[in-house]
Amino acid sequence: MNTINQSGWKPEMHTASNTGPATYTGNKALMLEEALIFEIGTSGTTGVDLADAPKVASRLGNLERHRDIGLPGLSEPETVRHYTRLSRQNYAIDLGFFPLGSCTMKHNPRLNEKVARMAGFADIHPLQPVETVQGALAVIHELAHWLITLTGMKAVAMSPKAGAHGELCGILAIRAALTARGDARSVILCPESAHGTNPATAAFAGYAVENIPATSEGRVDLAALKARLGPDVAGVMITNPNTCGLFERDLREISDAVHAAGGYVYCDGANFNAIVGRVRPGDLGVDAMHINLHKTFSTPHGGGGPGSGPVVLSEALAPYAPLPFVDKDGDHYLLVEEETAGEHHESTFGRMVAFHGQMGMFTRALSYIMSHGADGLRQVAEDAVLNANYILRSLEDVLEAPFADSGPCMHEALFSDNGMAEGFSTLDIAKGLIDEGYHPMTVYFPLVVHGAMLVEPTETESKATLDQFIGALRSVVERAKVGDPSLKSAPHHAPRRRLDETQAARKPVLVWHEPEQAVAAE
Amino acid sequence: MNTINQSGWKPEMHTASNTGPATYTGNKALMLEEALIFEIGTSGTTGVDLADAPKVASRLGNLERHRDIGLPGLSEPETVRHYTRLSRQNYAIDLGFFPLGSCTMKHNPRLNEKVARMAGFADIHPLQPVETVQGALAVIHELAHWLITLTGMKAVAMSPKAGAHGELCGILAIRAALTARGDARSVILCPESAHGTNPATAAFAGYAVENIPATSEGRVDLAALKARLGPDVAGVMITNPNTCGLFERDLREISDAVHAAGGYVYCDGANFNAIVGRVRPGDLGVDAMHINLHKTFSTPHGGGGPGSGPVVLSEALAPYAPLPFVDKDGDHYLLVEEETAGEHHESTFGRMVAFHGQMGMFTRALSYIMSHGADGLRQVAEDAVLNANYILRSLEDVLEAPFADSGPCMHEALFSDNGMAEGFSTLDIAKGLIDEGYHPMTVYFPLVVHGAMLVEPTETESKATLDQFIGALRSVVERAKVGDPSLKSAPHHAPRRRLDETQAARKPVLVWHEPEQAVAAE
Amino acid sequence: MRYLPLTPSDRQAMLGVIGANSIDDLFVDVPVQAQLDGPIRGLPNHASEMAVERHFSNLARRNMTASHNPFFLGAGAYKHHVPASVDHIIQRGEFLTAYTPYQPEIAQGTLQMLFEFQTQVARLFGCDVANASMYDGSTACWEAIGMAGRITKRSKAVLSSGLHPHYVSVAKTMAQYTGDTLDTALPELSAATDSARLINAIDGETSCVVVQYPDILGRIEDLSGIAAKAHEHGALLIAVVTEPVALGAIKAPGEMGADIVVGEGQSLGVGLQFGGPYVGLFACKEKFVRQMPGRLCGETVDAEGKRGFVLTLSTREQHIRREKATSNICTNSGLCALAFSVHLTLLGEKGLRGLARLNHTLAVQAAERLTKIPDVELVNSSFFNEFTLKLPKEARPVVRALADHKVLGGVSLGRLYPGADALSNGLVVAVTEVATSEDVETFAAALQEILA
Amino acid sequence: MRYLPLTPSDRQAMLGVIGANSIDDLFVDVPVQAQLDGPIRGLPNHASEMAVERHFSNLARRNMTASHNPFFLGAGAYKHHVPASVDHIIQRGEFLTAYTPYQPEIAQGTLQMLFEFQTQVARLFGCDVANASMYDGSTACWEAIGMAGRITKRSKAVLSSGLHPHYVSVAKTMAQYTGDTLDTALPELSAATDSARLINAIDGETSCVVVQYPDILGRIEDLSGIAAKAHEHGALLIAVVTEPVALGAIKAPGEMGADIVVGEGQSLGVGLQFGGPYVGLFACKEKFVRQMPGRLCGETVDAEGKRGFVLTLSTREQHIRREKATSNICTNSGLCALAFSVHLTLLGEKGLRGLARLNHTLAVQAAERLTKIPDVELVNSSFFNEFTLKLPKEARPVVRALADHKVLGGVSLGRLYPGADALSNGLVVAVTEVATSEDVETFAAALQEILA
Ligand SMILES: Cc1ncc(COP(=O)(O)O)c(C=O)c1O
Ligand SMILES: Cc1ncc(COP(=O)(O)O)c(C=O)c1O
Repeated sequence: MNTINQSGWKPEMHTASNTGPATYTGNKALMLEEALIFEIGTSGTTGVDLADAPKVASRLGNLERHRDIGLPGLSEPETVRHYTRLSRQNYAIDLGFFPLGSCTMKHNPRLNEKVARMAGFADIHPLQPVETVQGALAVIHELAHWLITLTGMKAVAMSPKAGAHGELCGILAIRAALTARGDARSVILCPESAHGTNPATAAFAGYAVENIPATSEGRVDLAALKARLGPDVAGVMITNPNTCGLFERDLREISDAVHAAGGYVYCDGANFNAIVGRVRPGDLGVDAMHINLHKTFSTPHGGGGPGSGPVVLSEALAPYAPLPFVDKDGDHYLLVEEETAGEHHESTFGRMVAFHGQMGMFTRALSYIMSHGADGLRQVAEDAVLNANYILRSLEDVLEAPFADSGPCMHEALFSDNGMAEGFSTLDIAKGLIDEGYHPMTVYFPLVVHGAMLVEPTETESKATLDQFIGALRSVVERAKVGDPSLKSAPHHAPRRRLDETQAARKPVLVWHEPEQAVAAE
Repeated sequence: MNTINQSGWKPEMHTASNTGPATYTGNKALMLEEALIFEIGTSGTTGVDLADAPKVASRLGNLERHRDIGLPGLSEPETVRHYTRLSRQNYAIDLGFFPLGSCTMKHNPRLNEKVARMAGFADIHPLQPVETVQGALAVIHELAHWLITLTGMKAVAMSPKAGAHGELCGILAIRAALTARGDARSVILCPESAHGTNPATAAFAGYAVENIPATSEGRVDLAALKARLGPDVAGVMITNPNTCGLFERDLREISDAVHAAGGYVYCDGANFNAIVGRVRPGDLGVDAMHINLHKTFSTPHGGGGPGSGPVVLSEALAPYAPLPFVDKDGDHYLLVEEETAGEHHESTFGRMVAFHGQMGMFTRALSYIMSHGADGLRQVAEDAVLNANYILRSLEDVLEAPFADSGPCMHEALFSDNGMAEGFSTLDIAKGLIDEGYHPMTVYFPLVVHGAMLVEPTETESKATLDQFIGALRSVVERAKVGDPSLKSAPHHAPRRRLDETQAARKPVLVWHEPEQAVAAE
Repeated sequence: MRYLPLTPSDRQAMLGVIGANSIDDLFVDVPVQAQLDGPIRGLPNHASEMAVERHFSNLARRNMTASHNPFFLGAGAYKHHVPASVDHIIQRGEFLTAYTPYQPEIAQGTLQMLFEFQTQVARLFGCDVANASMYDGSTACWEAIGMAGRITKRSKAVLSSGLHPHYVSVAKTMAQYTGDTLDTALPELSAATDSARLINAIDGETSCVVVQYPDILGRIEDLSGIAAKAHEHGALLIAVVTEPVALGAIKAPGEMGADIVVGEGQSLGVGLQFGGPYVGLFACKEKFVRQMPGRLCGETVDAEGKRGFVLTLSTREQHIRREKATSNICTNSGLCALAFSVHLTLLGEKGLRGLARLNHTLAVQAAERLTKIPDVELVNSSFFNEFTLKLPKEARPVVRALADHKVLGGVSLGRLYPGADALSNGLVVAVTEVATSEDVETFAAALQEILA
Repeated sequence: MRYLPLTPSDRQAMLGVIGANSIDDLFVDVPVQAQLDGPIRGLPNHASEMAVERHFSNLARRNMTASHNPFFLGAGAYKHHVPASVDHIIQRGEFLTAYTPYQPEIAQGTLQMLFEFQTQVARLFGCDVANASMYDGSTACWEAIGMAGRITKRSKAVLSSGLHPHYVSVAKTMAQYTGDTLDTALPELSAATDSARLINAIDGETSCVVVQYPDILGRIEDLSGIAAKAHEHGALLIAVVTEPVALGAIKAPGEMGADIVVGEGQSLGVGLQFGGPYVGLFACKEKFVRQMPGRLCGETVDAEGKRGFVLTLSTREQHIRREKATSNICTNSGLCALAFSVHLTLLGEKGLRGLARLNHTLAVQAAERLTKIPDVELVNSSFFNEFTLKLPKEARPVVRALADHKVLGGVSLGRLYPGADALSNGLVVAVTEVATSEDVETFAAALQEILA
């Protein structure tokens, strides 16, 4: 393949690039070094003007602060520049392809940002009288309706704050349902390929976690699972599509078996993007599933959140949903909180957060969902799956794809690093991709594959982007196969070279300290 | 001086930086190549969804378009990425120091952006009934009041769209005033150091332009000017502070002489930032002066506009101000347009633009002005002048400062490139600064100084920023003095190396054309 | 003050380096009588961000907005839905807070965008080349007249009566000083334009004919006949487009022989903003390029041979050519050009044509509905998204009465042509994709009530 | 569909490469019975951006906003003026659309920001270290209780009656499953807190005492006595701060001996947002760092020796430690942490202290004004910007009646403690810099009228 890059000139692979001299400032034209606020700010500077405070007798109970806090201030110009410079040291979807498997890094429409910032949503207090927030409650109710309908479930708990929090909600609902029938079970089953939050959640909720074996094709081993079911098993946690990118064909049968054994089925819905509009988890017997609004429904990931993890629930688990929730009585929206729950919802397992969940994410997600509609969401799943399969099939000749024969992949393509030159691994490929202008795929997850590389393109990438990426990954892999030493020291063009994570962990420096006074003038 | 840069590590000047291999994509990590929309878009793609258009009989007068326009479309994700990538190839104030002399590149507060976007200002039509736009007219009126008061003038014409347009407004007012008294004069005097818009404007308004000589200290030669005045001179255009960064000490005397000779004084107010709140041009006998709201009052420059150039007018010129303008009658704001002008304002010289001027800039400028207040604006001038003098005095040992002995500079410091190694000039210093992470100063303007470098720091820069810049410029100048060949080929780290401007002008390619079909498959 | 980073001790240290005792030492060149001794009296001092924001939101609330009321104004400024991503992009600091791209190595973002903009404008207008923007449509129009004068070395311009009256005023103002003569006329409230008058007026003295397309009353006509006559006499045809969305549905002026096509770009990306900032579009035939006003961005290569862009042909411009420049324009309308270009990129061929179709359809439906009101007549035989109604009474007070009904119901010809009695019953109504059928109903009901 | 770049011909070509006939071929692993045959019925199809925006603005208009009405709600969420530059910065695509910084070489922006945030939080709380954020104050609070359990290997937590009742509910919910026991109580409408109860309850079984500062009624008290008693028995003191602005005026909990300090960061930078997303703050003593939940950012160097930042100590976390992790948290509240950090950087020491002073002053003045109303009493002897009034009648209906007067007049204890009759006349009133003296007057007049 003789792909030329899109800008119309053909890069010459063998010319060394730009070897300009080091600079006095340490900057490199548009790539600017930036010190910490503690190094550039002062306690006397502020970027905020305040009205004068008239003098009054203090009522602070003799607890006036005397010690300095130690907070540096910056003027507004310095502040804007500081964070602008920092931002430019980040990769992001807005910049380019970000195929981080399991993370569904899709385009974040700016309409959603605009909607979320309408004063009617952004500037209302969670404890206002419900008569004054009917529009906000309507948003929650409408979104809930979409989520229930898209998943074919009975109810939805809107308050969980992210996927892992949603898992906790689901597992607590399971535990509450078991408790309600006086059935104290102690084990949750969970595949080894599961995301770390699954076992962590189960343990947090007081369960022992046991492994579900997998088949060689990368799916749950139905027979082995069935064999393990019994009166101690509270439930199973299954990811579908799973973290190897495969649809769990047997999920309906698994659900039936688990139910027959008195347990419940939790489905990790992080990968719902692959099937939205094509499959309803409710039809597969799922009892609870969280939906990462920050994945499938495109609320921005923000460099690590906030997210939102509503949990859809089956008829069996719905009675145990947490408070508060929104209900509708004719044209009037109600907020069911502790005081009113008694009448409506006495079996709730309790409360997960102070207020009503991630309102700012609900507006965004609903805006996204309405924009796509039922037809568009189905197209989302189809294009996401199409893009992933295109990557899988375009690269399986150079990269080992351990489950290539297990059928089409869903939203993500999984590769291993078998076959690289001695000493070269997934890490080197990832760092090589950084130089090429990409965010690397998810690496070393799932744990079941050697040097896993999990590539999730999502539906918001064009074919041209995929083609360029395929070419670039192919080129990097070829360098890894021949043991190109320059790959071993990649990235070369990023704001930093490889960072020393061992040193960071050995003697953690988690906050800034004033440097020791220099011993004497130099 | 042993300045270490702010990020806490000391760059080693002699280690060559980052010499990573060229990449397959041509990208360098976060510095991404981006093709033209014509190369990546297609005519069948769109990033906008529309409601369906019901069928109706066309009323287009048989002029239906049949030919394709040839407009490529991009989906929204591609669009956001395209422009985000392009943006990252720009330098900007938000990124760093931008000391472009005569341009007053100061911080652009985001409050002003927010205010300008309020629906009550952004979403009203210029021809709505005046009863429905009272708040908008109030903004124009309030800003007019500030501008008049800050300059000590009689009136202000708000409609000019930028500085040059304001110059035209002022010169047309002068011409109208002369015409009104039946005095046809033909010459405008203008110093050689003036900005190109000054002579261009005078010529556009039908005047011959003649040079005003300067003294060796960089100011208008009062005696020579006086000698030239006479019945053919319509007026003078003087920039104060002037483009050498100096205050025109004799402006009051110049005004008196011009007035005595029957002419008018136009002042180019591009450099008003240096004196706002400390000097009122009205006190110096000025008849007309434009104010670049996009300089002194911080409306963002936007990569080349929009600007806004209101013109303050003396008592003598106020009657000739253009239409439309805003007036106030009790609590009610009026818009004086053609129909009503008869009664109020019969001597107007006419209309300069379709509507009422740059409303979006008025809101921003008024927000900026109110934020500073009378005290803050005075501080603006003082800090701007302080910063410029600090630069002047910190660099005059390494760079020739031709007017260093003419007194303190105002808002900008002027240097020449005398003393560099053979073949090294201002251009090389400018390109060297790019690698250091700065936008270069204004170069080769004003024309009166050899290889002029005009450095305008503005008041929104910190001392730390100035110190680092001084160190960096010093280091670049030292390289230019010793003839460092790597400086000759700077910039090395920018998205592009030096661009071939001669080729661009010789055979201009101003629009994109489909490339010729490749002759055969490669 | 939140925008000023210098601390009192910084100021002291810096004065020390300069060798000054106080800041006053730096203002010694200002004559004593002109020195102000403190903040100007009678003006308020600095205010917090919150206080300033409140002041503006109180003023903003006194305006009746296009988005919260049925809205039908046009006449040179149109309300279209602008995608949220447009505003996001123009707020990127790297676009918003950059200067004119004088240092191309670190301004490729602005430059490439301008190159794309120029190409989009040229294609939309059916011309060879376009510049990087003018202030607005009205100044682009008079710059075009000036350019035609330079090219033809003649000074008589013939202006269509369908040209926006404010554009005519601007041209008249300039003509007072440049010595051009303008042949103008008032429009008539009829379906026919004055193209016969124009064709008659063209002679060997004529530098250009200026025709708006669609015109101020919304009428559309073929420009080919005028172009032919103009070219026959060595004159240029200047077409003026105030609603570029129309060109998604109708022929480009360049296709019909226009030599220079100028326009107002506000309707794509920019928004209403009470009249400004807007963006002037300016395109022409390749052969006239060296007479064009304004900035031009051109393609070139860098020292490594990579494609790049620069401002070019600046020998036409004031900073090089000074009093001999083709225009005095310097700062233009870069960020609005970006907004225009982003919106047009989002639309693409398909979207622009769909948008134009939708506008036209809704306008046709609205015209039908409004002319059902007794004694309300449609003036136009052709139109795109804007048409003129003849009311049974003076339109200007009707528009005010409509505003009392919370309907922004078009622009009266009385507002545009004060004193022209023959036009005073005319109401220009624009209908874009933002008008819902309920909006049209509300408008019709209010109009009927007011006229009853 | 505007967000989907694949064209029909792209799809066809790609299916060809894959070797599939149709998209259905890629869903063969879905059992036939579970395959939907088309878009789900009963749901609308895709909508234009304009239509969606209109839908939301109609809903938004049905809410009464804090900025357009006199506003006095607090109780765990506070309205402060957030500078416009904060929102500008968090909308930078490079922050907004980045993932958790797993590839540090191209995530230094997020990482350095987190390092700065951690330092700011640690200093504000008077602690050694802080993490990179939790979901919100309430989840941070129960994570702290869990952490104290891990550290002390005990399971009895004593909760102050001044702890936000929703935080208590969350902790109770979790305790059902973790086997912790919680010693809780309802607050009393009095100036005195229940610190005596807490001190009495601490014994050798106690893992921690949890005290809110200022508490739910706005009261402030010295925590040193509780800390001393807790430490004496090997228990930890957890302080909970729901209004971090207070710490600009009063001592940090860390100064008074708190071992873990958690809080809700919403009041700086984040805004009200009807309850979320917010940002949980989490700080503690250095020695407990390996028991902390959540992400931590640490300093290190790169291969060239340049300073850089990475996520660190991830052996505490779920993705490494799985069922043995200190928490299951993964996605946290990064962008809100950024907003918090930017706002605090703008304020700095000087601004935060000034803001705190202003809040306190306005609250003192409002308390004076409101207690002039007959039969309205101030419960607190100490407070920062929030205090509790005892009304002569049940407060909950009064709050609703105030809303009818267009005043958002505080949070009733009836809303927070349904069924607790002894509290039902209590009204918690927060007064920040956004409340003008006219707002206070309007509130007082309306309250007087309602109570009359
Ligand atoms: C498969 C899977 N499950 C669960 C999660 C946890 O979701 P969150 O990060 O929203 O808590 C993730 C997110 O990374 C995931 O990929
Ligand atoms: C001294 C001077 N005069 C006039 C102008 C022209 O102003 P504008 O660009 O706003 O038209 C400039 C701007 O560059 C200038 O620096």
